[in-house]
Order: sequence, then C-alpha cells, then structure tokens
Amino acid sequence: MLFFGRIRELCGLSEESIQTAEGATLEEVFSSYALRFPKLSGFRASLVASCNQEFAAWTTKVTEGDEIAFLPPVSGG
Amino acid sequence: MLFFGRIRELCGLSEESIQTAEGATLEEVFSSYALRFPKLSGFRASLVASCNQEFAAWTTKVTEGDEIAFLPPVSGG
Amino acid sequence: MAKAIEEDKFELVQQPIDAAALIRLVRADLDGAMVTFDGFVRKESHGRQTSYLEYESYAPMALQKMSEIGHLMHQKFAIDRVAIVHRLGRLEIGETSVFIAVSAPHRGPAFDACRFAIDTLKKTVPIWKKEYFADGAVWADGELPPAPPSQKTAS
Amino acid sequence: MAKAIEEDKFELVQQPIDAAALIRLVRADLDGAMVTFDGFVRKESHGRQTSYLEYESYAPMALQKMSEIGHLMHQKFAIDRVAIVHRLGRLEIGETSVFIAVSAPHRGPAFDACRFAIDTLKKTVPIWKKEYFADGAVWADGELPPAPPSQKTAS
Repeated sequence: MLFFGRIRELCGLSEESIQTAEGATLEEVFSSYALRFPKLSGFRASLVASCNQEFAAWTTKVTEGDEIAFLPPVSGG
Repeated sequence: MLFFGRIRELCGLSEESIQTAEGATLEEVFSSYALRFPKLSGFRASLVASCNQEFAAWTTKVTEGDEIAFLPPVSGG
Repeated sequence: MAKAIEEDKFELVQQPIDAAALIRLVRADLDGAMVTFDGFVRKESHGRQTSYLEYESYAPMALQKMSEIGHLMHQKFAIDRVAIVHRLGRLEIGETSVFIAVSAPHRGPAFDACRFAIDTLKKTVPIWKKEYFADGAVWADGELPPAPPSQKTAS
Repeated sequence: MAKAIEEDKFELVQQPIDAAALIRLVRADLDGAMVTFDGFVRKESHGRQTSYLEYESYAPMALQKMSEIGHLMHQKFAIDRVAIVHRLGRLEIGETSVFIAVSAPHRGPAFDACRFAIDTLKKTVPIWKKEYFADGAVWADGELPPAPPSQKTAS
C-alpha cells in the first residue's frame, strides 16, 4: 500500500505491506483501512484506486505482490 | 507610392512620388500603373490597397500627401 | 510522425526546470513551429497570497502517465518532438512547476498537442499540490481521473 | 486586464530574436501560465530543400497591425502581457522568424490568445517572405487580408 497527498497525511503513513483475504477487492481493502482510519470514509467518493501503477476499478481483485494506492484527486500542473 | 514584395520586383521601384488627377481613386491610380507596367494587371485580383498605412477600399479617393501602396498577399510568420 | 518518440523527454525533477535546454532538445530544423507551455506558481490563489507550494507524486506511475500522454500526442497530432517535465518538492512564487514543449512542421498541431498535453496531465498524472499561505496550508482541490475500466486489465 | 498594454512589446528586428529576453519580459509573478509560439525556418518547403528566406515588410504599417493584434488580444482574452516580434532580412534554416509570448493567470486564455496572435498576424500584417532554393527563388503565396471597408476611414 502507498499513500499520497491528503490520504498520506490523514493516515500518517507513506507505505506499508498488508495481508489481504484471498480474492479481496480494492473496495474491501479500502473498507479495512476505513475501519482503522474512520475519517477516510468521507473521502471515498473523491478517491481513485490504483493497482500496479495503473488506475483500477474498485472491483479489481488484489493478488500477492500488487502495489495498491487510493489516489486523491490529482492536482499537478 | 510604396512598392513591396513581388510588386516591387515587377515594377523595379521601391518608392516614388506621383501626381494624380483631382478625386482619383486607388483603382484609377492602379490603372495608370498597369499602363506603365502591363504585367501588373494580372496581379490586380491578388492585391489589396493601402492608404496611409491602413488597408483601404479601391474606391477610396486619394488626396495630396497620401501614402499609397498595392500590397501583395502577406506571408509573414 | 510517431517515429520521434525515442527523442521525447518525460521527467520529474527536484531542481528548477531548465526550459532553455528543453527547447533546444525539442526544436529540430525539419520543423517550423514550436509551442511551449510554462506553468508557474501564482502569487495569489483564491484571493489569498501564496507563500509557496509543495508538489508530491506517485513517481513511477506519474512518469508512465506522462509518457502515455506523449504517445497519445503522436497518435492524434502531426507533431515531431515532445518534452514534458514536472517539478516536485517546494516551489516558490514564479517558479515553473510544469514545462511542455512541442515541435511540429505546422503550427496547428503544435498548439493542439501542447494544449492536449497540459489538459490531460492535469487529469491523469498522479501529482498533488499543497498550497501554503501565511495562515495555513491546503491540498489543492484537484481533478478526478477518468473512471477506470470495471475489470483489472493486464498491464 | 487591458491595463498591461504599456508593458507589451511589438517589434520588427533585423538581428536574431532573443526569445529568452522576451520570456523574461512577459512572465510576471501574478500570472501562472505562459504560452509561447516560435516560428522558424523549415528545412523544406513544398518538397524542396530551402537555402534561406528573406523577409521584407511595410514597417510602420506592420508595427501598427501588430499592436492592433495586441489590443484585440487584451479585449478578447483574460491575459496579462504580450510580446510579438518578427524578424526581417535574410534568415537561415532553423532561425526564428516570429516569436510570440503571452502570459495569463490561467492557461486557456494564454493558449487561445497566442493562437489568435499568430493566425491574425499571418493574415493582416504586411510582411512578405521570399523562399530561396538551390535552383531559384519564389515569393510565398501568402494570404489576402480581409476586405477593407468600402469607404476610406479616418485614421
């Protein structure tokens, strides 16, 4: 798991390794973080998930070794 | 009278002073040059007249001291 | 025209962007037109005086997205070379955060491709900006990238 | 935004155009975006290898038309500063014939105004280009300026 921008600040994490249940989706991984960091729930609608450095649907199943992030709205430029 | 681009080359003139009849139009001034330089006639449709450094209609009457030119299609940039 | 991709440049940098060097890289004699976009830190944001900005990125994904933008530019527009460089870290007022240069034989595609590059970068490249004011700091609102496909794609 | 006109620059020059100096002039801290257009001599024209170009102008009228373009840009677009410089005389391959820089608080107007400037310049500014090839020279086809009003206007 990687954390960026306001999500990084909110969770107080830049990066960590996690174990997920077999066949868990990105949505389910997010839910488990929302339990740990209740404020995260309010941001769900504004976040986009990524898996292995590519935007990914929340229904995507994660597998071992995947690099996952919940990306806040981008504001480069 | 000022001459630019292919019109300058065709007439072999950069600049000259002329006398025109009272109330002559730019069209009439052009016609008198077309008599002097017959090849000029073929360019008439591609030329735009200017009077005192502003585009001008061919029906514009010239008065003493006016700065006149017959401008070829512009190709700056 | 898609042949020039190996001469294109996509970079994230911590130091000031050297626009002159990028211009030299992109400008080729076979072209006739170059358009550049320089995005730099404005003195004011939402009516408040900015102190400075901080940019962070998901670097490997950001670079991949920038290079995808370059590929799309070559597909969509008759252009020659592209450079897209974004700076990260702390930026003071007036400093360039993003510089884009596009060369082409004709001006139309150069303008269209440069505009496409910055518009797309602002939507799809994972970079985030925090604005610091005298009395606090906020994350810029930002834009939501387009909805991804509903299934995981092979990548 | 029309206030910055006195800081704008419209020039015809015989020597190489100093793009870096124009960029410094146009780029102000209150902005956040600058778009530049660099038009330079292409190696080929109509499939023939160019040797060099020669530009001539009706200088006082050309400068007036360039400054009119600047005024129109401020009227039509939310921009800050403008520079439009055209070179005259003999130009070698790769040398800049026209350079335009536009700064603005936001990128949209900067792009639109820069594009408007070069498109309008190519239609209304009395400058002519002669292309020299190994085997001869031709005047570029050029564009007819818009039809003038049918009566002489006070100017």
